[in-house]
Amino acid sequence: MTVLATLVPLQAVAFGLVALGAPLVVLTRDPLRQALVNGVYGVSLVCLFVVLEAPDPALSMLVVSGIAYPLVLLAAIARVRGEARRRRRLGRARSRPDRSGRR
Amino acid sequence: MSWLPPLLVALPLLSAAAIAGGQRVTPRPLQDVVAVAAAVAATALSFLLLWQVGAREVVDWFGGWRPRGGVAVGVDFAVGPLAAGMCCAIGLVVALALVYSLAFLPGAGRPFQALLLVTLAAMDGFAMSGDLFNLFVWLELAGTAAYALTGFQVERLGPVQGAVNFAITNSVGGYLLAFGIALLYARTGALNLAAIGRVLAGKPAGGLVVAALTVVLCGFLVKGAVVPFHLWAADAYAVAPAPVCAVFGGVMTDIGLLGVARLYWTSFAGLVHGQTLGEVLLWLGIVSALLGGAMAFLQRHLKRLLAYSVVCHIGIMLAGIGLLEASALAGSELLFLAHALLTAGLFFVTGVLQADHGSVDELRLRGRGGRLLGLAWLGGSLGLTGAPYLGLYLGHGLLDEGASALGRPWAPALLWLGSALSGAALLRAGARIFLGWGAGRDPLLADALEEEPPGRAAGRRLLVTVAAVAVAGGLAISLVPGLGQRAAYAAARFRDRGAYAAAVLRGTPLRAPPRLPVSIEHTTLEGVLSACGATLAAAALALLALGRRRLPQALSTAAARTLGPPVRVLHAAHSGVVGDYVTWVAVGTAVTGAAWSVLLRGG
Amino acid sequence: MSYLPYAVAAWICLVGLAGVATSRNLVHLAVCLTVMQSSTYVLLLSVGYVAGGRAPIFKGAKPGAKAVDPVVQALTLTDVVVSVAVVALILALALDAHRLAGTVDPDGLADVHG
Amino acid sequence: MSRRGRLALLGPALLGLGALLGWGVAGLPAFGHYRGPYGFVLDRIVVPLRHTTNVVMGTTFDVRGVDTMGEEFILYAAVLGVTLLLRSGERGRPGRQAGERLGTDGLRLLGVTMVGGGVLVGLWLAAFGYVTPGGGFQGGALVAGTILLLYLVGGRSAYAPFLAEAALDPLESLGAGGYVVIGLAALASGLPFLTNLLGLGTPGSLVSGGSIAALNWASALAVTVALLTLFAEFLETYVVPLARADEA
Repeated sequence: MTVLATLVPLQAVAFGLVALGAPLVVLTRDPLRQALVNGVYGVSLVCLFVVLEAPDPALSMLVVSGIAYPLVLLAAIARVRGEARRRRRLGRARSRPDRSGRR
Repeated sequence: MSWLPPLLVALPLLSAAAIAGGQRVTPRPLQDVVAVAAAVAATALSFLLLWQVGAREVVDWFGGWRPRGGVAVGVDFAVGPLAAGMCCAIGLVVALALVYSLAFLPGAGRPFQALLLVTLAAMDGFAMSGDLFNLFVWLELAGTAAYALTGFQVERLGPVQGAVNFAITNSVGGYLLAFGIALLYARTGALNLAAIGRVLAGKPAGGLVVAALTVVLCGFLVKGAVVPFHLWAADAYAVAPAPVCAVFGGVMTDIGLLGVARLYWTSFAGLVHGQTLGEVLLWLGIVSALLGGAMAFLQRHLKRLLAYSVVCHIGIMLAGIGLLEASALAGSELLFLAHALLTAGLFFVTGVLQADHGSVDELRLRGRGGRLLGLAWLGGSLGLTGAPYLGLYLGHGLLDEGASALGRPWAPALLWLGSALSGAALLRAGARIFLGWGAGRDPLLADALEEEPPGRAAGRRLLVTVAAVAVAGGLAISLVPGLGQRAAYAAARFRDRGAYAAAVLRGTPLRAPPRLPVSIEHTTLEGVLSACGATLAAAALALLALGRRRLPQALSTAAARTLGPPVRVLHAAHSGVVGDYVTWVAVGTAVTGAAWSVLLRGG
Repeated sequence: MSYLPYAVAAWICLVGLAGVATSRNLVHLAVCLTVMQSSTYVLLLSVGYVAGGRAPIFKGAKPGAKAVDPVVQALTLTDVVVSVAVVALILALALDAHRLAGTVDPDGLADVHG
Repeated sequence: MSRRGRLALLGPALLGLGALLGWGVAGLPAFGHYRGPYGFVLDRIVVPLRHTTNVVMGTTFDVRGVDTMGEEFILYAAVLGVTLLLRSGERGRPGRQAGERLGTDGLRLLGVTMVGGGVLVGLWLAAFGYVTPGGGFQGGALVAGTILLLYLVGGRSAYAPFLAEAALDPLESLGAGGYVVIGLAALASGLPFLTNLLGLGTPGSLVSGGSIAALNWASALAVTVALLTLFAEFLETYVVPLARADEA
């Protein structure tokens, strides 16, 4: 049995996209941009699941990467930035020892 | 069918849902009663189950999905005496922790109690499950609850990274496990442990099986805090509240070991050269025991000290499993029971110290402990060292017998050394805190930590009572008449792969069990001598650490010069940085995988 | 070449692991964990695939029709939910750490060790 | 360990691990050649025995129903945990303030329409889960996500009713606890835990699968409320204070 008989081109493309997407997500070091790239990676996983005849996991992945991840990630990122801003302001007002500065 | 195994899981889960769901409508005392009652009931049911499994393997298929045509379709709980015994200890420790937290964490709120009950259910489910993916589900459930329990009090100033490191390292371990499950499923077409074992039996281990069992077992070892996968442990225990530490150190870390033992004896033991798996486990255990003991000796933060003592004893138990011998496995089982209660008790004592003085720092607490508390600490320390006829003694004794039967008397000697090291750390801390011995400074020990404000002393009597009960229970394990023989029988059942598979897949009843005597297990003279030796060594080391100043100047400088560099290396390796921990997980997995790929192929 | 799907799964696992080990930001690290976990979905669904098989949904089909493995899909569903739970918890812990230490860099959080 | 030291250790470790995994997957059956038997047995027996045409859901909620019970509680524990973590950190912060609204009326209208549609699609996904693709988790997550849209289009005041903790906590417990209760009902009638008790119905219709429908709805409820609580915790405790900090 040859390769292409078992791995149809559509599946090969989907696998290729996922294989490329993973390092892209990891290498995007800025969290906000990474959240977006991760969304795209999620969509590529959804496509892969569809061509693997797995509609239930595909739907599941769709709601997770389309709703759940972005919401918690964006809220967390917004919070981190807001806190950092407030800390900078406070830091100027009264110089508090910052425990992060040790290393 | 028995209604007990599913109830052990369903009851705490349902109580957790009721407590968290009704937190706005039901009065506080009622909630407390429900939480404690659920844990006590789960414990009582575990003892009932222990009695029920005396003569048979209790196999329960969820939804009534029994095997069809030899294929295990559903998910099963298959319980023997070893698993039931573990459930008893798990229930007992969680119940004690819940009672303790009534006074210790009065403001923690209902989510705390609900999460502890969820942890209880997850650990019981893990101990009983006979399905590989189901094991993963319970492990993740226990983990999810545990991450939150570790982190929720971090605002009281502590090493903030502890909870984060714990969650991340354990998640990585869990995903390795999941990857391995997929590989094993592809190889065997089954998720039931007995069915997997049947497919693999008598076959040589190819690359697929080697890779699969490596990532699966390493996943469990991460949860079990075995060197080099142990780095998260001290960080997590340092931030978690004392009753949570008692549950983690007493029982939750150990279920990782149960996973290793369960997988080996149901699924991998039949592989050609399968017994070489034990070789690596034995050495991982020995290294954990020695490194854990040494690290414990270098701590001044009591919770971190106890965390490394847990790593040390986990190593000893793993070595008992890795010897792949009936008596040694029985030894590990008894070690687990005694260690669970003693470690929980010592964490409870630490909690009282923290409530009284707002500190868990050995040096800062010097000379400040009370007498009853000191007695509990002394008992716990001696029990964990394995002093004759106390605590871990009987477990050590059985393990020694197993090792000598295999012609490996050097293994227990190394394990005793680890035990003595961590015992010395405990005795030194006890002498400094409760007797005021030694100096108030010690450059050998790790950094100081920030202090917390002293807590409230209300309900202190309850806290001390719970601590004393746990320590007393743990000390008594070596003296319970008939326990040694029953542990040996349980171990023999646990190792009988054929009987387990027949009971699970075909419902074949077991052979009638032998009549077991009710007497205190006889131990050899060698056992008594080793225990005395370890206890004396621990005491001597503790005294040496406390009275270093009195030694001749030349001697102590020489000692400092030789010990200094390795101590610095040890401190530096436990860096507190999660990236390092994950790196060590990768290194450990790659190295054990390499070892197994040589050994399992008969190399 | 018919091992390409499995190789992709192993590759994603390693990439995710490398990301976790080298991350400088806990939010970024949480996403790397989900990438690592996605390797298990890819592996599970790949090993359960049957060439020419249909999805294991038999509405309007004969029950004997050739279909892919439903077990791996059920396992994947559970796995996906686990990942949401873990990400939410790690982000919450990361925010707590940030509130206390003022940084989300795991290398900068370590104020106690040894 | 320095970062360079870590990388020096990580590189070889990943190479070794990659070699191990590569060696492992090379031993797998070729892609597309799943050999069974577990999956094939289920493909054959679930429809006749349970009348659920979606075998995956039949597996999730019946054959391996206990895994899903664990899964519900993983989500439940995560929500409890996030609540515990984030609320303990927020003690002593000033109270919440009324929210701000988004964009134009047209945008809001579009949003409200989408909310209605989303909730309907979500309920449909959940309802037909054991007949066609979908199920409690997917449907519940979609419903939760679209209710959240109200936060964006209607401001906090429109979303607030869905955030009342007094309502959310019992509902979520009802979902997760309901799953256990359905399992216990079987135990109480002398059958194994989680045995399918109700009538099996006609294959391919909503009236099929017996207890699966009940478990499916319990899980949909648990997931919807869990995700709503999760989002609420993250948004309430984090986004709102941020907006205030920006104004200052």
